[in-house]
Amino acid sequence: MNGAGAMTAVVAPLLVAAALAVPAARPAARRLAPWAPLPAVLLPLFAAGTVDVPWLLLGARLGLDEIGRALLPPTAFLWLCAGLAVPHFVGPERRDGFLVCFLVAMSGNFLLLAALEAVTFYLGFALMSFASYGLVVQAGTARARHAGRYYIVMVVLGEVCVITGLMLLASRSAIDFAAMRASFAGGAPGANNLVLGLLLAGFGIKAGVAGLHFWLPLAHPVAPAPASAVLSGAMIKAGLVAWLRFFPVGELALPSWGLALAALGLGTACYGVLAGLPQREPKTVLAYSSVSQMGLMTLGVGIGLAWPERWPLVQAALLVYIVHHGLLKGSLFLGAGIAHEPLSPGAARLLAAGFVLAAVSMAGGPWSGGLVAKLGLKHGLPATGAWHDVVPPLLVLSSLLTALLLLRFLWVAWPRTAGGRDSPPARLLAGWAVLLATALVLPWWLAAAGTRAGAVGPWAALEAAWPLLAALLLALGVLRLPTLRRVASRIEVPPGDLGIALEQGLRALGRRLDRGLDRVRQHGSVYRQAGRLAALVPAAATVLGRVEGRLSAWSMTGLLLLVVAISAAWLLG
Amino acid sequence: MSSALLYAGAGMGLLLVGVWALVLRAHLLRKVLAINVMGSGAFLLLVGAGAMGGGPVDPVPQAMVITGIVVSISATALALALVLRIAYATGKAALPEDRERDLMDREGR
Amino acid sequence: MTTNAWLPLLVLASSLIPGLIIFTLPEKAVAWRITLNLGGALLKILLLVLMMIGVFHGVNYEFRVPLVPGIDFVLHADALSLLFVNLSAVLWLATTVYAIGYLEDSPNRSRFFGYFSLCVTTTVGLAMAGNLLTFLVFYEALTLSTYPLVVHRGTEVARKAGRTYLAYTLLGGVLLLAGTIWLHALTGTLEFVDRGFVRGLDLDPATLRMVFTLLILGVGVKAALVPLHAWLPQAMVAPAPVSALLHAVAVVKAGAFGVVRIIYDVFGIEFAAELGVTLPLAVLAAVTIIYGSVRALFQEDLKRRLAFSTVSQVSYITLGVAIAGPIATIGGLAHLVHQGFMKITLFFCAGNYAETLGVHKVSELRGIGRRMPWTTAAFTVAAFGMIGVPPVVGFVSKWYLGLGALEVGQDWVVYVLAGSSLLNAAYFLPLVRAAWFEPPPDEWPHERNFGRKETAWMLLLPPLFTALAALAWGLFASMPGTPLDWVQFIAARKYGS
Amino acid sequence: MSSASRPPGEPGLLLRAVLALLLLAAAAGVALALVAGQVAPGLSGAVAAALPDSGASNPVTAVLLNFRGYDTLLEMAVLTAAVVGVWSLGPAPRIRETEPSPVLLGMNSVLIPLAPLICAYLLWAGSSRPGGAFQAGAVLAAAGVLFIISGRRPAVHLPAAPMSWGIVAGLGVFLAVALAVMPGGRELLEYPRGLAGALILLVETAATVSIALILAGLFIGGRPEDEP
Amino acid sequence: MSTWLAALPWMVLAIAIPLLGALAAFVQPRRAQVIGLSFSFLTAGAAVGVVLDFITLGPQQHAVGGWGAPLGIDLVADGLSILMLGMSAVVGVAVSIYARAYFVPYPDKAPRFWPLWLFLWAALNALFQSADVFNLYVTLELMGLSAVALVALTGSGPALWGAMRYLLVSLLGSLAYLVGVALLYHAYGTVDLTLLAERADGGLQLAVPLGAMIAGLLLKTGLFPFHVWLPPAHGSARAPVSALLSGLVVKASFYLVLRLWFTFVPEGEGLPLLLGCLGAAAIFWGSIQALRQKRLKLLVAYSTVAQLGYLFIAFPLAGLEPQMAWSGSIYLALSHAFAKGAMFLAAGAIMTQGGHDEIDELDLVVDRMPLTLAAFALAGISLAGLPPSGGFVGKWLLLESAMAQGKGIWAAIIIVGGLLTATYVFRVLGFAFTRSEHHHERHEVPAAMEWTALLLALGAVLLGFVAPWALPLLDGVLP
Repeated sequence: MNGAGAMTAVVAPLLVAAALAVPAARPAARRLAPWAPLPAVLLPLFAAGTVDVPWLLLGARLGLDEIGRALLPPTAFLWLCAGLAVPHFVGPERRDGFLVCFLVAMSGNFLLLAALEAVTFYLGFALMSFASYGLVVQAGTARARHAGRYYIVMVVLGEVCVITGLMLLASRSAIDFAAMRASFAGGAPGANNLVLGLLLAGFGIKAGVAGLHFWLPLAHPVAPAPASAVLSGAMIKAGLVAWLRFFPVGELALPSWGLALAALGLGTACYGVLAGLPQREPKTVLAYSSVSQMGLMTLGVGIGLAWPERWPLVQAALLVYIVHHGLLKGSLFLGAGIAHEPLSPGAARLLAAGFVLAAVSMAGGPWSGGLVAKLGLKHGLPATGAWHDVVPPLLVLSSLLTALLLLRFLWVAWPRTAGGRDSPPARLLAGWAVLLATALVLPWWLAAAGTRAGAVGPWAALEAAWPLLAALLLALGVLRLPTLRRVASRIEVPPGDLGIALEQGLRALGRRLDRGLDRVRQHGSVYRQAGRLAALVPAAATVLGRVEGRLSAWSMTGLLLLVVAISAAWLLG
Repeated sequence: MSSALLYAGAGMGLLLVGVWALVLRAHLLRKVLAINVMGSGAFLLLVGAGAMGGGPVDPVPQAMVITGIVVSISATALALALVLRIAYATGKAALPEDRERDLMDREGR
Repeated sequence: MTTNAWLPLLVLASSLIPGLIIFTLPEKAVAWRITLNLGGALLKILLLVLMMIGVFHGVNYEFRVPLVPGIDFVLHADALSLLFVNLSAVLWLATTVYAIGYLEDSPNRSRFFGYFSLCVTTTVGLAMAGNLLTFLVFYEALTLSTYPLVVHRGTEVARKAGRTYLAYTLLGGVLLLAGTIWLHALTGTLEFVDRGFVRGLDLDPATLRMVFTLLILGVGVKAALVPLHAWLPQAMVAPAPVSALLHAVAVVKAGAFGVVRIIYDVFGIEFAAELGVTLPLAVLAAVTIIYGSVRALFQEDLKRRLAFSTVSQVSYITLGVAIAGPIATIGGLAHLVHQGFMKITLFFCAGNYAETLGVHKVSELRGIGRRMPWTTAAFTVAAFGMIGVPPVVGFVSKWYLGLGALEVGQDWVVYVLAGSSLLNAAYFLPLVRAAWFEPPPDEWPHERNFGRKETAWMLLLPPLFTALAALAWGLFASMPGTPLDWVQFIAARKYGS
Repeated sequence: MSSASRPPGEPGLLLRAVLALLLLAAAAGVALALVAGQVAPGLSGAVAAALPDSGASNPVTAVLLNFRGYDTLLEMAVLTAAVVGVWSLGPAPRIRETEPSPVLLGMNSVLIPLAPLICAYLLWAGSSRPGGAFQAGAVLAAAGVLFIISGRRPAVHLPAAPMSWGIVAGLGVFLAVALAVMPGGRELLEYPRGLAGALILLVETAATVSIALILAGLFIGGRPEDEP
Repeated sequence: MSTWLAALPWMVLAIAIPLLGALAAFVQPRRAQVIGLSFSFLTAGAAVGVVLDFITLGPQQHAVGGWGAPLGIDLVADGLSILMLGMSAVVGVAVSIYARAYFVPYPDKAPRFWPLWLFLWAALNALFQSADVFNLYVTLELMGLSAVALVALTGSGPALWGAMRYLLVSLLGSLAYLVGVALLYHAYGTVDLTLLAERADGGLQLAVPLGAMIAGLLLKTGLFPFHVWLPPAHGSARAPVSALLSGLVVKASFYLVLRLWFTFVPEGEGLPLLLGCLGAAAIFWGSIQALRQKRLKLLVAYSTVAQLGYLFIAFPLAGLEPQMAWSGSIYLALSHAFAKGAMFLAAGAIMTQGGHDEIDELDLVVDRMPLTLAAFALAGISLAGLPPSGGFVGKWLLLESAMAQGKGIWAAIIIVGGLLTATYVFRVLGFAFTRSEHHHERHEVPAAMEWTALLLALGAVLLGFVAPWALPLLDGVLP
């Protein structure tokens, strides 16, 4: 895609958003809004290549490289589907504001995918992050506001880490990705670690790695379904994409970082599931599932950092993973939104079938896109050594856990027929179905031939199926055993798990600090001293007046004249 | 020479007496008189000191003194007229010192 | 004397003369006043364009007359001064339009606009000052011409604020004077020279350090360096256009510009770094940045919050020049312009809120985005700029500052910037959030009706213009003719490359 | 004001002691300056040499009205300014009308007619021996004073205008003469040769009248009542 | 200038015209205003004539009576003299125009004011041109008496007290001066300054008279601690009178101190240091007292006390670079004359308008009389030494000479004094912006009063731009 194409893709949503601000253009813009991603979906198919735009920002470079080409169309497609669903989920009185945020976030998302250097990337990243705030708090409820606050705090923290890290990187190289990645080779280990740490944290917030994920389960459930869909499907991937862009994956072996990232990823994968299982809301469960899935993708980055020579494989797998998870999670969120409403029996059946398919695919079930993605990741592992031995079982475990979590999802979100009077419009369901189908199919098309081949074999199917079955059995066991069921129902984890405790602790600290400051302000010695000094002024004025009076006495004047005259003569003589 | 010195000495004496009175006496009339006495002293000093060089009588200091006397009379007259007015206006022929100054700060024009 | 000498003088006169005439105008002569104001502002911009073209072609614009024996009064147009002059001229135009709208039907407008023009005149003079004495002259004149604006409202609070303002600024002026005198006694010259005139003279470093301290403290008062900043929040009692001008163009910027001149053209940055005075200054600026932000966090009054934000933001400029590297210089100098546009937008918007709805408090901003979307949009852009979010210009400044600091190994600066960004976000984002995402109240504190428009167009146009400029110059930062471009040109000269 | 009832603020002993010491020191200084060092010869020689050209035979008069006539001109200005000043204080205070003592009246009847005579003599004598305008004017003024305190207050009842014309006459004529001699490249007060004596007499006469009126005017202590 | 104008003896006319005017105004009391104003213009014209003569022909000398020193009296117009003459001319004309309007409501005061003022002017012009120490004594007395009478013109008790105190001080000072004259004549046989300069050889014979004369003149100048007569007199006089007294009269005795100093060029560090210390004390004491005043005119009067202190800072600084220090001091004297004159005129206008001059009751003066307030502010700027103004140039020169000699302490004093000045000036300005709680009856103020004050203040500011042309006039005068 050439520069103009990329620009069109990025600017189109912005133009529509701007049109929404003008009263006269508003109706047309409303109709146009869902189609704003269309250029981004289509243009990459026709154009390729990079272009320098020297007048933009600090000298921009736009275009689609391997990553962009793989990610932009599916992402845009997700946005398109979500956008089409917006009128259904967002009331007309708030729709304009929502659409503006939606379109701006979309534009940011496209920009960060089409950017080929740090500053433009950062611009897209920031645009997307800040605009999504509007998506999170759209409902306007206290819960939405709380989630929004959490979200924005994390966003700001993330942005600051990112920009600091980027500055550190930019200070030693040009701002295009390749140069930045290459600069790690020459960087001092300390500096490298700092940059990597900052970027890990900064983008990790977006990607929702364990410990930084708290905002995610808070924000996704409160947002309207289309918003959750893009948040979870498209936007959190930006963190991962950023790592691919800035980490020296495939170029420099950083075994300790690789190990750390892998561990973090696997930890996140497990933690997400464990914290998600007790959740009661479908969208919260899905959010934790996203956390968990992002953990697996983090593992991929870890592999890339530890084994540069394996990177091409890993990257291909990761792209598949991103596309697959993005579209699938998008469809799940949308579906959960639809399922929340009264459904006709047919619709309920359709949704239920879709959910099951999606769950299987997400857990890496046989013949699923998820399996393709996961296999790709496994192929990326080094052929021998500890990694080779340790990681695959863990992946299996993660499949099992994922399956459990999705079972939990199916349990809480199972579409039920209620009344059956109002059914979601067929258009909505059709769109959803298309999205789901794309999610299921696209990985097959994107994945490397080897991986594809590996995924279709019966052994592979079997290997993929048993964790699912195990999970099913486990779930059934829990349901069947009343004790376990009771214990399970007692476990309550608030959405946002540890983050909520953290928040409360910080608030208490702030209150205490505030009280302390108040006390200082009231009894501070500086203020008292100032008051005491002020009280001296009238007294000093009286003294001054009296002295002046003394000086004006004639006796004094006469004496002083003599004194001055005599001393003048003395000093002269 | 000696008589000139005597004149000069007397002039100096008058000056001292004048300063003494000017400083220590509060009544304005006395102050005016003190100034007058000082003036006379200064004129005496001028003539006396001018004559100490000996030789024929030097008319220049004498002429100066005559001019000085007239000036002094003018000043004295103005001073006395002022004293009179002050006495009329304030009932007191003295300058306000410490206490009255405050009063003046407040209402004076 | 050729026309080249008179052009700087004409630039001054283009606001001085309208100002003086305005003083004499009766209150009711609205049309005349507006004509004079806008005419002067446009003429000034025209003259500046002429001058820019000239400077580009290498013409030397300099007006010089003897002032005191041995020292001349010099107005000189170099790249650096043009940067500041242009900023002043453009923002003056915006502020004038705004002030006309803002002060409609309020008393004493002739006085206000008169001093307003004087204020701009002195700022422009200060920008074009060709030596330290001329600078000092305008620096003090600026204090004097802004004082009536600060106390314009004539309330007891205003009087006290004016007193504080003077106490600080006059003290600053005196310190500057002391430093100037001392320097002149030491060097015998005060002419600004690229890379400094103190450089190369064999003088006692300890003495020079003291002179530097005096000078910097002198301008530091106006630049609101902690602990000399306390006047700034108090001066908020002035009408909004004044605050806008004080914060974005005139007073605070004059201080910052003074820092720039002293470091670059008096001492020379390399020499100052050799003296070891830049690092303490950078640290002081950093402390100010953080301190101002922390204080802003706790301000309930909108304008006071903005004022503390200014305290913080202006020190970016100082920080930039004190870091002593070409890239940081670019960041600092660019921020001179960037902060101007962003902060003036914020004050315009705050003024719009106050004037249209009677909103003064942070807590009253709830839902104001619905009622005044355009104003709030401008506010949002500027606020994001302050935080340093691209594509608003604030990002460009921060980027260059950070890179500049890293370039010379002052890594800590980056963390200061990060902390400041965090704090900026902490006190700006809640406002933006409340404005857009909270429901509006049933009734505004003091609403004025403007029919179908959200407010008077003269109040709306300036903030939109400045916000747009702030946006455009960030987005198209690398285009020729942007402040960044100009600043890069200047930085190259200051580093002798 | 008796020393027995000193108001607060009246100087105490310490002040007196300090003052005395300071005065002694000052006196010592002046005395030293007088006695020590050279004594200049003065200007008597120069005066004597220039006396023939001065238009006056008495050296003091010559100095007064010629060599240092400018001093005298300004001195007249001082006098005039003083009377203007005194008059500016307000109308003349009314002296309580008491029946004058017969002694005073008797003396007046002798002295007042004599005064103009003495005045004229002093004025004429001034050019060659001690005497002159001031002395003459003073005698005349004394007569006026006697006249006033005897209960007849001519100045008060006299129309003010003529009196003020009289008051300014001295300085006016002096100034006119001083300026009038200037055409022809002479300096201020540079009397043309030969005319000096006459001009001095003219000046002195006018001065005498003025001085008399001024002194009387000063004596009454305020402006005549019909002055605005 | 055409030839006949050039040929006129301007030096003499500058003295004779005001004298004639005084007489004319005195004998024609009903037409005193017209006569007075006309003669003011003529006097100023004559002064300008002297200045132009100086500029075209250089220093002028005029031997009165054609005798020349030592027998006669010489008039001299050198750079210092003409600066002072010019200063008096400008301030004098401004005050005259102002007074013409000011005295309209006081028909009984006007006929008294004009003769006295013209006498005063004549005395000033005579003083500035005289080169004869005894003649200077007479001019001092003429000046003193007319000034005292002008103060007493107010007529109230405090004014009479002020006048009386002033008179006594003035006479005492003159007598001290006269004693010095006597001793000088005794020692050197002449009273001519030029000859004295040649003959004086230092030692006790010079020290004692010079000490007495300087002390007496300091008393008349009102240098701390002799300032106590000044605020009562200047503060209680009528506004135009206060302007004259503070602007010009105190400068005359200061001028004389300078003249004596330049004539005898005393050696030794002691006396300059003493004078400098007294000056510093005056700056602080006067400023602090000004700060605590409640009445505007007293504040302005105390400000004079403080500003006079600056003039004496030059003495300790005149060591290495006398040119710069003296120039600074003289320039300060000039700009103080303008500024203080303007300030008193403005204060008078404010008093006329509101009927009072309580500072915290100024009551929106900024709206009611913007011109006057502008005058006050501009004058204040010059006083505080803020650029660009005459005061700034003066202080700059002093500061520079201090710094050039490494005498930082004097620089600090000057600077802190400037701050204090600004403090009390802006205290007034601050209250001018606020509304008073009490109601005051308001009166019309003639435009002439407001404009003269403003123009004079502008003059003080403009002095800041003409220093490079004004200061070279002093070449050859300064030691």
